[in-house]
Amino acid sequence: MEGGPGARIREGDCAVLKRDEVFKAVSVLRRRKIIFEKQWFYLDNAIGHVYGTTFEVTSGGNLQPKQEVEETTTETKEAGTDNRNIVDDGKSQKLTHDDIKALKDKGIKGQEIVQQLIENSTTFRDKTEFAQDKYIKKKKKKYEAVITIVKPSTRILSTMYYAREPGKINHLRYDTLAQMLTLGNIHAGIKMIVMETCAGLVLGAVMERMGGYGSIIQMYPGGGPVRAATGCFGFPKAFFDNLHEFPLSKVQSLLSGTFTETLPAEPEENTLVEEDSNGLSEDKQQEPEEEPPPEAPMDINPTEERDAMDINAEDAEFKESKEKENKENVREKQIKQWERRKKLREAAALLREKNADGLIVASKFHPTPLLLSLLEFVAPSRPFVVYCQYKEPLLECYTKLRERGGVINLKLSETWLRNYQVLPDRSHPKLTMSGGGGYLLSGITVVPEKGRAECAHAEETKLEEPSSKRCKLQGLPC
Amino acid sequence: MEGGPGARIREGDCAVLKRDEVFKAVSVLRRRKIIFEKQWFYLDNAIGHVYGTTFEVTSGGNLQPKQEVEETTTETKEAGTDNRNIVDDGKSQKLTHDDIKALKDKGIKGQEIVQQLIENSTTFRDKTEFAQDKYIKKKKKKYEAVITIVKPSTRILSTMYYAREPGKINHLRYDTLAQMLTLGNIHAGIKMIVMETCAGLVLGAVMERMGGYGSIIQMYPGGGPVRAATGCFGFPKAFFDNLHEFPLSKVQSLLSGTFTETLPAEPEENTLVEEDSNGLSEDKQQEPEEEPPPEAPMDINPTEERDAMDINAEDAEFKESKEKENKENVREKQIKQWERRKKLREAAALLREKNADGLIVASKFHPTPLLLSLLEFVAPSRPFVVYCQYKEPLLECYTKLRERGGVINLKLSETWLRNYQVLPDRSHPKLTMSGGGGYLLSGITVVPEKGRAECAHAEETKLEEPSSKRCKLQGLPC
Amino acid sequence: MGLRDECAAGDGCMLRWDCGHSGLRGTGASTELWVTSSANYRIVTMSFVEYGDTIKDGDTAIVFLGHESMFPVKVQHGTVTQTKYGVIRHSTDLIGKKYGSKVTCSKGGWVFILHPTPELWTMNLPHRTQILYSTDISIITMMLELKPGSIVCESGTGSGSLSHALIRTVAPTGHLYTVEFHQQRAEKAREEFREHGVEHLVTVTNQDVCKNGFGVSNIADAVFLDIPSPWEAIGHAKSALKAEGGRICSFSPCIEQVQRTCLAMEEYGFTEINTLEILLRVYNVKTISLQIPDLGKAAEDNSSTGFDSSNPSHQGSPCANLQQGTVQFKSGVPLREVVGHTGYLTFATKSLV
Amino acid sequence: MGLRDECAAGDGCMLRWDCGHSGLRGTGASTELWVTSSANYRIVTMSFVEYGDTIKDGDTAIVFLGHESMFPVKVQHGTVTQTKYGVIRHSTDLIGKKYGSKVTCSKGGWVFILHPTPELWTMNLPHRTQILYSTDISIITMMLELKPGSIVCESGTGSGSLSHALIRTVAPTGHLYTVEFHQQRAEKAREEFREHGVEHLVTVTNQDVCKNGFGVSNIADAVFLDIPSPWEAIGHAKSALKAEGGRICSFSPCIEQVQRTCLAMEEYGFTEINTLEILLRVYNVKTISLQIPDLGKAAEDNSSTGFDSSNPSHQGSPCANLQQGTVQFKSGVPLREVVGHTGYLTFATKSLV
Repeated sequence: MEGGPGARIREGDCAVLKRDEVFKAVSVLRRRKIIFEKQWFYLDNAIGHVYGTTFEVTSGGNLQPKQEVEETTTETKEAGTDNRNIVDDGKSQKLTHDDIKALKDKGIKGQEIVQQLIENSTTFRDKTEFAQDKYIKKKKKKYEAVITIVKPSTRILSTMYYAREPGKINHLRYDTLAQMLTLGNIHAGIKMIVMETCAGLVLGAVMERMGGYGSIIQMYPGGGPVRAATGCFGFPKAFFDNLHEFPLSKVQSLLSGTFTETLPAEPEENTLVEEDSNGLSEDKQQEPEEEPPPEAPMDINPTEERDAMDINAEDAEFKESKEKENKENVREKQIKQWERRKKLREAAALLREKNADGLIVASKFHPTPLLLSLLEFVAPSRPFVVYCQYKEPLLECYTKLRERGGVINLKLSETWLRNYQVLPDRSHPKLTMSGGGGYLLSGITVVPEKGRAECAHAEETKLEEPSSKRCKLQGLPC
Repeated sequence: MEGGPGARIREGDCAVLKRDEVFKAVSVLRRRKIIFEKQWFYLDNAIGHVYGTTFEVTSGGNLQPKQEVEETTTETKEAGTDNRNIVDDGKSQKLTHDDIKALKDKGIKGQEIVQQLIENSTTFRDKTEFAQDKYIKKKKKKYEAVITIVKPSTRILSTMYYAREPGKINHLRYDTLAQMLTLGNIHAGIKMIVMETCAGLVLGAVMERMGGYGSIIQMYPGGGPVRAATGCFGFPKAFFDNLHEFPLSKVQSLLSGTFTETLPAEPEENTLVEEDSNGLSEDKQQEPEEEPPPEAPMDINPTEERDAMDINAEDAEFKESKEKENKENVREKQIKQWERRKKLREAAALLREKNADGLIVASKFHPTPLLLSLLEFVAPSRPFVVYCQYKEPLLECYTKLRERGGVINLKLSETWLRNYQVLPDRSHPKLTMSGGGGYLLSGITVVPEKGRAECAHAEETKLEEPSSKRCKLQGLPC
Repeated sequence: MGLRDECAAGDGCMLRWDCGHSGLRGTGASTELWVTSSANYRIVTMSFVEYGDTIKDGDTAIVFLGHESMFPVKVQHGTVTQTKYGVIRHSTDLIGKKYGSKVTCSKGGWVFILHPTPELWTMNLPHRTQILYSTDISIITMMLELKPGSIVCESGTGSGSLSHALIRTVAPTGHLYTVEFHQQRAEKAREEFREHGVEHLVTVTNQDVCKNGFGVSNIADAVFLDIPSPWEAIGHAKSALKAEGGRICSFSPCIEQVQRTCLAMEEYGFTEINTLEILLRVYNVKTISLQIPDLGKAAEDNSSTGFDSSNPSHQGSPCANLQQGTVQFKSGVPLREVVGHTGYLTFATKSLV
Repeated sequence: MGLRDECAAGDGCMLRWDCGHSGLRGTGASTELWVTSSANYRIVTMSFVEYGDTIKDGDTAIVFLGHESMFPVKVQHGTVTQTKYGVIRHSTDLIGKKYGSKVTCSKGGWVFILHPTPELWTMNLPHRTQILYSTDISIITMMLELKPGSIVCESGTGSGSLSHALIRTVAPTGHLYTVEFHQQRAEKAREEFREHGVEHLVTVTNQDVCKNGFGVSNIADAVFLDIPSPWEAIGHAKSALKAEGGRICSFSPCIEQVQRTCLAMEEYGFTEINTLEILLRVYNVKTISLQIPDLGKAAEDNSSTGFDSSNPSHQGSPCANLQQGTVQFKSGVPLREVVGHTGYLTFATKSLV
């Protein structure tokens, strides 16, 4: 498969920079300054190296492959047995800030600076071995400018987004995304419906797991699907051949059977087509073969963390692409409109078959109306998974789905994730952990019954939800 | 202090039986058959031994102090290295059920039975050391009848109640109770208001921490305070001298100033007094000096776990004591009524001072109305803690308290508790853990402001609750 | 919870490749890829890696009785299956019906018949060992960066819970090499893979991975270890992985195993060594009623309703006190006792040198 | 967050026992017990183990600025304290005021002045070491079965966070023996205990507990260890405990420490050895708004409101699509990053033999 281990960094690739646990997605472009973890550099020298290579930033911002990734060894590994004799007076380091700056300006490498700091610390030798290690690690992090360039994947991009821009992905934690992919039985050859407002990250994860086999219909709100994160995966162009999109705002008319009639002539349709062409133009930007994804997707100020509820993000992106588009040739636009219209019809046709193999929802919207309508397009005996940052809307969704019927094995869950430090004699869970990764509601579709109370089977109902036995004749509230 | 380490088991004591992690509270009585963990025995022989002694149940249900609490050592500690050669055919044990029964009937001790089981297992020697240990432990648990008699304490009783009858204590987990005692700054010499429907466990825990110094006003719903668990602590009689009770149903009239006027003559008052005397008679039962607590409190069928919402439990207890009371001398009853009335007035007087040093609420009721009224009796700059099994009511309570004002540092929290197995080369968290221990809302009272908007200080409000800035003039909704 | 109505190994169930089935909906290049790499296809009735619409003779289906109560069944003409709701006759009740249908049993109760998935299999498979559940499987799959086309090595096969999930993810162009040292188990796993239509995607080897490795070298994208002494297999794992690198994961219940494994990984030059633990919390959706406490009346509304005036029948009845209003709300209530530990997962990367 | 306006050690603050204060409300036997065992009283202004109503010269009070923003202040006539809301003048703004009062600072902003408690002290104390927080302290106190009258041994004293909580619980008739090997820290702790009016309840010893033990034998009901090598102090802990038995707790961040400590405890005959971990989850109470998605209209209500008809101004404006309804609800939202580990707590019982 393309992009597996051993692939080389090429100009135009989507790549991910890594330093310790920090990631950043970038486009590999020549003569383009990158700022990452307070370091600036150019990627030119990285081109041609294998993914996974670690580089050191040298003077002038050039990358140089690092020879050995060995630990700094203090020549004299003398260590105190405890810290009872250390008096903290803030005077233990003899090198001043100016001294260090002078070393840096001379182009002295980070590793050497750390060594000098150790030699000029009056208390280093009295520290316990543990404290010495801690000190070295801290200083290394500060002064050694080492980065690794890795190939993007769901693992890396979902970790990166959760750490850097959780607001853009509705705080969907990577392990929660992992659950979704498994609970949704995502695999090659299926027909999936994906409704997400997670910058296209969930879509990308589904595409990775489907490996280009099968088809995906992405449901989108507003002017067009957002696929900024999808672009970061660097998928081959063929992966997009069976990726369709369909506007949420047409779902009800599709379900009621009025969609085809209104498609060709009405003014409303013009609007739609325009919207879609915007969606596509943005979409196209994300395909590396045509135009490499700009660094922009992950290049916003990391301190400015947008709220998950912020509805303006998409508008901004939309307006931006709109301005660009205005400069485009009208002729070209019309061809695109025609293509868009064709794809829209294809997407509608796929949905109309009502035989999708699954549904994945991960959005900023209330999940209940989405589920109640989109489940109509899913075949029986297929899994569905809904993510929500909050538990309360899924409680309501659970209740409404039980009233609706046609679904079994409903499960509301959450995962706890804990990372560990495993070091000789110093193993323990990491001192900080994520407070929450969001909630999932999953279930399996079954053949809906016509005109029969879903709760006729008393025992079944009892087993499914012991405390609340709301019975209702099956009727679709959407 | 009375009842510290080294105390001896006396007739009439409240004691706790312990086997592995299982506890049961009992009264130490002669010639009384106890059934615990499928074993029956008499406590007669335990009297005079020191608390903490481990006994073995011998034939005839007699307790005999166990000489050495050493591990069963298999004479040949031969172990296989892995389990690849073990074929599970269900025929590895040569002793039949009848054989084992025969051994037991002969009065063979549990330890010997386990040894025989090991010798008659064809696969034991091929098992890994780990599997061998697991096997021994399992069999020991089944055949060795060893119990320890321990002195009751908050640690032991709260663990016992959570394991055996969580419904009776609203699923308050012991570590959550521990938080309440600390957050409430419970210590000697304070004046506490306690409102609980946890069988008196929370009251007992507060009494233990106050060590007989200070005073407690227990607020109670219905006919009288429930103190079944309080009785299990085995407190000295003096601890009850400064324990007062006050009916919830009189709180509003006390706050509005109409309480004293209605006290002496109205028929309503008669009702109240009768209720209280019932409460007292039950209370008295729990004081070991007068009448040892019956085994009943913890002797219900452990599989029948009452729901926290069940309101019938109290009625039943009430009726039971009522019947008993009917046989009592009317004269005696009248004296008690007078005493009760006196105590009620004392409790009212204590509350009316509005200078309690704290408030602890842990009940089956919605916490909001309780907090809004009972906080009126608390002095400024004092902590309060509310427990609820569910999070939702505390969200509402939080919001209402912020509207009310006069409280700061509000904190909604929960604790996670995880137990570990620490054994050489086999350390890991226990395979099961509690799903939840309930939620706490805590805060600190401040001097309430008169006629000033609580949110005048914009920054303060923002800091206290960033997302919801409901402003309201201070007015007490109770 | 064992597998019922098993088709005994070698009893000649006809397996065939169901071409009419719409499992592969990709077009153009994708389809070609599939066909190109599918030289070792067996003719099967159904497959765990491909959805079918209707129940066919020879399928493994899941009989769903109610909340988390289900079992797998091997569909066979002329066979009947007993459930607590009565008998299911395969020929008339199952074959030809749509997956997801409600089937009425002989006693009038009904069940749903579900298409198998690796996740349903994990919940219903016959346990030959302790198994990995979907929560751990999910993070393993993501952190090993598995996708269609990946080559994975696994040891031990155990009860095949993870194996089915791995095969699902790497299909149709990848492969699983799974090593099991217990002969009975290895054979049972082979049989299951055959019955589930995925044998062309998996190679089961019966050997000791710590001594003999995975039987392949320099071809794997990822290696997974769930064995008592994973540190003894790290060297073999490294040589099974591609020369250019790949990912490894080791699952161990005890921290001491993790400590030794991490040391071994470091020794063999693995990087990005990261140990984590993941736990599932399931919430029951319940409607809760909380009573509003009776705090009595203040002076002002002394005349309003209350048991003093409205219930003069029997003084002193505490029940009257409890005739209060209640507040209802929905709550997601955690189970009383939950899984507190399955194992530690240690991930690492084999870097190119 | 350091201690501000510190009363320097030995500068002659008059300390006195405030008899007019209503901290002790017990009567009869209880009061007598208190008096009997209080031979070593110092005369102090205020105390961490007893509430007062009004702020007095010499008190340590907590200045509360807002949510979890506060600091301790030593109240002294003539002194001023700077806050971000302006100056607080102790003589006029603090002394004589009720605890819990709102005090307006010179810039017009206001703060609350709170009575100190061990819990507020834990949140505000000057860190000389890593400290124990109230979540761990709570379970330690309960599991060691501490109450008024208990004799407790502790090492190390560290920053005194746990010490204050222990003293509060064992007062008025118990005692804390706390051992700290770092001389500076031991002295600072003594000073703080003096300032906080609890020195009669605590003995601070500056020595190495692993070598020299607690300096007492057979008197303790409970022992607490928070030292790097707790296994080296288990023998000393055993001899400090009463002959009849008692409880022990050891706090260690690393599992290897726990493993060695458990072995040592078993070696010394401790029983009921139990290791646990407790973590606090704080929830922010927030009002959340979720948008209702626009799914368009079905055929039937084609004529109803919507941007097509009601917003004809500019075609193609996606904003119009977003003019949707929202649903609001209260939610208890976990913090994004929380404390994932403080340490393992190992409890055990010294049994009588």
